[in-house]
Amino acid sequence: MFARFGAAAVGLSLLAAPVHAQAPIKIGFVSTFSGPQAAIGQDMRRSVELALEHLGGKMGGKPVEIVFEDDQFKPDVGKQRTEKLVQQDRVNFVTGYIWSNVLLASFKSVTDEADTILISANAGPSQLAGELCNKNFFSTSWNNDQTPMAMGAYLQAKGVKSLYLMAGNYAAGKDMLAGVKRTFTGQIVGEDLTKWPDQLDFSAEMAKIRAAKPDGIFIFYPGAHGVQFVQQYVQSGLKATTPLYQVFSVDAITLPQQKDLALGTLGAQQWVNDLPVDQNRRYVADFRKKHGVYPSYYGAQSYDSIMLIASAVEALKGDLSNKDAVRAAVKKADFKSVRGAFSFNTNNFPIQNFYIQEAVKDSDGNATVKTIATAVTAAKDPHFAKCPMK
Amino acid sequence: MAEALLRTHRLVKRFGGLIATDGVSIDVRDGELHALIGPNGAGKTTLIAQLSGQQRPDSGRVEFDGRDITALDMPARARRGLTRSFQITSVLPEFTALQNVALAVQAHAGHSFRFLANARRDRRLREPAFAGLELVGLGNRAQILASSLSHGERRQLEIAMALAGEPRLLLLDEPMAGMGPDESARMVDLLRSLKGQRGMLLVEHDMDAVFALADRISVLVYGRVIATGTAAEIRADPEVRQAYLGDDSGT
Amino acid sequence: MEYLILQTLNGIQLGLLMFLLAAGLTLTFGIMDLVNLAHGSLYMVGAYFAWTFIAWTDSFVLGALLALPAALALGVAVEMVVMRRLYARDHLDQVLATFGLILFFNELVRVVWGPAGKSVALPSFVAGTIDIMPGVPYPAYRFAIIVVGAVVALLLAWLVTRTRMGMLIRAGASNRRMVGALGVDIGLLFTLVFGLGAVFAALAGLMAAPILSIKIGMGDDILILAFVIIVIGGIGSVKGAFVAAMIVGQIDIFGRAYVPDLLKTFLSAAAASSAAPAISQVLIYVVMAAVLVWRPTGLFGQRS
Amino acid sequence: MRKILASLGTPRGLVVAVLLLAMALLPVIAQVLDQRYLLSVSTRIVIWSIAAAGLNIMLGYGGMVSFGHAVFWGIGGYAVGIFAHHGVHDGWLQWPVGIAAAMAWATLIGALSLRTRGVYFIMITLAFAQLVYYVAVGLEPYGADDGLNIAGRSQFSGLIDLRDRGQFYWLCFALMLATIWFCARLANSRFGLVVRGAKSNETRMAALGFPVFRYRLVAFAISGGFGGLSGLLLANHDAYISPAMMSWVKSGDLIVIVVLGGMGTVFGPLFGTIAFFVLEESLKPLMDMASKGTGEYWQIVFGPLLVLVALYARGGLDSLLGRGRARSRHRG
Repeated sequence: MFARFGAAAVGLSLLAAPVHAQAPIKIGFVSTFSGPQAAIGQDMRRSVELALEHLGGKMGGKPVEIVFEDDQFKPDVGKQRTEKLVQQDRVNFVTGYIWSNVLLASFKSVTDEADTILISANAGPSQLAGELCNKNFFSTSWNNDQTPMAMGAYLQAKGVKSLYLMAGNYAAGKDMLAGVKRTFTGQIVGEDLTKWPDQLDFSAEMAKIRAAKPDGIFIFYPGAHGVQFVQQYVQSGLKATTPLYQVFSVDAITLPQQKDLALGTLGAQQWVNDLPVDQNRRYVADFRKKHGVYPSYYGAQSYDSIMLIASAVEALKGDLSNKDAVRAAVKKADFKSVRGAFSFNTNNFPIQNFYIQEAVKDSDGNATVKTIATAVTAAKDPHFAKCPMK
Repeated sequence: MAEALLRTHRLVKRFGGLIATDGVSIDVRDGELHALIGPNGAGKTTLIAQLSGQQRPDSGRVEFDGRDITALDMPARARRGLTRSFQITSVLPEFTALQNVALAVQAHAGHSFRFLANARRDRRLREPAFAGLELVGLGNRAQILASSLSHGERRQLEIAMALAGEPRLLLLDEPMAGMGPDESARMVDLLRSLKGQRGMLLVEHDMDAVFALADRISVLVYGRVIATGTAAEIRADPEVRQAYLGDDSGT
Repeated sequence: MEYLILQTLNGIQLGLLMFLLAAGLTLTFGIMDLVNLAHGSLYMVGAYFAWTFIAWTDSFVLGALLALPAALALGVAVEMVVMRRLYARDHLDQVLATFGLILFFNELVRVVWGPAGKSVALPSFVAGTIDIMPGVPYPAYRFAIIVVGAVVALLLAWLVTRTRMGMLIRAGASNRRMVGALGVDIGLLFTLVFGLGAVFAALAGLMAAPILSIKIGMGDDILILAFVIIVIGGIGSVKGAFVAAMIVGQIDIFGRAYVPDLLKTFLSAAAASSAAPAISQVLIYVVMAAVLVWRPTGLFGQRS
Repeated sequence: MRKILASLGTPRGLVVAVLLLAMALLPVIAQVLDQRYLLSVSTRIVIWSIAAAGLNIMLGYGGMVSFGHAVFWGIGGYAVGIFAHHGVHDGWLQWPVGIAAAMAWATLIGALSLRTRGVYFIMITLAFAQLVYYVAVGLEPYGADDGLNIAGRSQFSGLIDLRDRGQFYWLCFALMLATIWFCARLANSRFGLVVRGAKSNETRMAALGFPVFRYRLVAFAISGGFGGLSGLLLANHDAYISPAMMSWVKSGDLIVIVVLGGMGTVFGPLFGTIAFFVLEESLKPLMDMASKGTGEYWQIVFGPLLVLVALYARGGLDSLLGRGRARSRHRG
């Protein structure tokens, strides 16, 4: 009934070379390619394609086929597309996933039912770092708590006395605020969880912030919401009096829109485009050459996920028949991450540094971020102890 | 004749500044055909709407069978035996003639919270419905969709639906509106055949029909009843002649 | 006191912004009785038009002035291709067809403008703040919204109740044939009115652009809000839409400004901070449901 | 039986018979073809069509455009999810509670919203659905918008194992058949005729003595109950629930399905669901075949397709199989 049509996208090498008799390594990549968040998906896909180029289109001597699937920013669609990847396309690895809810809806179809490895290239809900951790689940990103913890630690060290916290009223928003409160022990003078995902106006909150007179504002508004918040923050005149600190709200996706408005804003991140790592220089330079814009951390994490898979396939010389061996090879994380040092904790989340970045203009006048400090080194997420895997 | 079956006490209905019903007190006796006439805009349809429960009067009272029914809505009044037909044909166009009447039978048969049994094949509904169609002369049109019936047939169908509930009092809002002479004649025959079995309040413009059928006639002008009486009394009433009939329209 | 004044002003400003969003809809939905879910798409495309023209002319005002006729053209095209076939249909057909249009326009924008969002910078004369009281700055652009919103409200009220065109639209919506018999080209009239609705949608889109962000699906966010406002106000009433927008604006602002503190007086801080956003999120839907239960045809709607 | 055999002579009867037979054998077919995904998608189709059949009672038979029907998915789903979260996996408890909760909520919002008509009804049902949606988004103990992973599927005293994909499919299929059967009976019952009559001419029905409101309210409750049933099956299928299952776009999808299949018809909801999923699964690869890379823009084709359905295919797919009963629609 549902004939198997050609895969949505095929590795570049396949176009040039004649079809190999060998079965290709198949990787499924689930992200959002339509709707308001498609810009993130585009950044991720570009990075995946770049990674494949850097690999010469091959892993362990075998051709690579990547099947991109659109989750439409909906958990049930994401799950359905994921099922297609493992049940119909029978991919060897599944990766991608921007959203916690899409990942939580989908992961069991991969890790449990298909006994296949899933590598999250962005979403990092606490459940999966803790009690729901899984031998087939790996992350090349972070756990939700970690980035705000890094930011909080930095603000604490910097001597910021009081903060006003704001985020969307949803699970990740609450995680982020909980995260910053783990490490920032100064005064929280106000906290607003705003309507999600369609809050239009922040004027009431701006007035509250003005009345509360905090030393700084901490926000978590990813994507378009970050653009919206920064615009209204600047328009309200608060920028002159109260500095803005953020996680995931000022990045390579949003900066082309925030432009000058965001300059000077500090944020935390485990990867920044100017990190002095060879692999990173190559990734960023080639990405910019190809697309004319900076890659985002979404892209960097996706690039890493492909490189991680490649390292495992190389180590096994393309033989993926022994699942235990595949898991062990992935877990070694024997690849050159664009963020530098990278290893897996017991719960298969990375142990990594977090940096403080500032929004600046580059020499061509483009808004971007640059590293100004290291917030924490070799950080582990706070949930791994709850993970039964040791 | 018997006691008044339907009686109103000083009904008043206003729309903005306009008084559509201005202290109307009329009564309809059991078995009587009481006609309500009046020029366009006299407030006949508004009065029918208040009698049937479609609209609430601003003040005044409606009594049916000795009980105050002013607060009851249309379905509740219908269940007590006060049924109406509409000035603008109102049937269920997507249902056949038979189904239209069968629904009316069903309405009368108690609650309809029966979810599984096929009502279309229910003889308790079909047989009385078919009899009702025969009565109004639509026996051979039972399986035709109401939307495909002619105008006159639809008016007949309405009467059949109104009768199917075995009402004690029938409110007929211009049953002959838009009919040709033949159809009108048939409707007059039909109404005549129904006389004596139940009370009827007939609103009608066709004066031939009214004077031929009515036991009593009330004349409504600007929301007021200016006269009530037999056909002869109404014909002779000077106020009616002046205000409504004029000098040359005794027909 | 100063805080109260500020939040009241925020409420007025938000109410007028919402009225702007709903203004086009009062014409097409309120008066022509067309359930146009794609109204949000016109708002989105209007904002993208504005972005394109602003980038092109390097002027907010010029770009805006070019975007409006472009939106008119788009509205007329949509009306001629799809909408005019829907007037005589039931609401369900209208919902289905315009739902399809939403999907179409969202993808079209992605094809034409790419997936990344856009932003427009404010013209310098409204970029700063104005002190409403000594030491209490208020964004100048929000005043611009207040002005434009008020002007649109007056314009609409005048158009609908005072002009021959407005009379014809209202008459035409309830009785097309009658108006047609008067020798008016009712088809053309409706095309123009729909086009005008698109212009108002685009105006809302470009006015909102510097506060919100221009992105695919931006119309979906405001669509339900705009419908809610019109339904609260009563379909067909410009005054109703205006009053509803102002009420919703104040309720929304005050819900966010005071409910958390109010809850803290009788709930624990933790419970209050999780309950408050839930309450303010659903507040406008509660208001709408309450209004409709109380008055099933809205505040100023015609009673049947 | 004779009637069933006779119906095989009509195009609709034949198509339905072949379709249902294929669906009944689907787990076997999927096994033979080694296509687990086919089974997975088909399970979803069967579950969705239960909700669509429920909505059809409102939309097709009652003429009431409920634009918030996905909320019943949510209620059914959360009933399973919340019980499971607290370690209660007994389906004998979960399922009746889920269905009853959906019916109760339908009754409550119906009592309020059925006072309105037309567009007001569309909007008030949407508003109530949004209300529940946002409450679920803020429902932190149950995962808020991240949703909730369900550790175990509903258990029925060992009678049936829902973890087994084939068994689960057959259960859903049986429930779908029961739903369609019930709806078909309902449509021609005394109750059904009142609801349909009220769609055709509400005032007339009231004049006949029917308290139309009560019948519509019960129709709403029944419709919501099927939504709840579908939702709890969905939760069992996905082993996951989230507020996204009741977003307004999902309510829109359900309306699309009912209209696409043919409103007020017995098998329309099933046809509509199948068509919806086939389009979703095939449009992208088809477009990619036509021109590489265009597939991800499949909604640019799907959207206008809906417009065409609304404009020119008002009888839906069902009408392609010849006319059933005459059907016309009224404005408003």
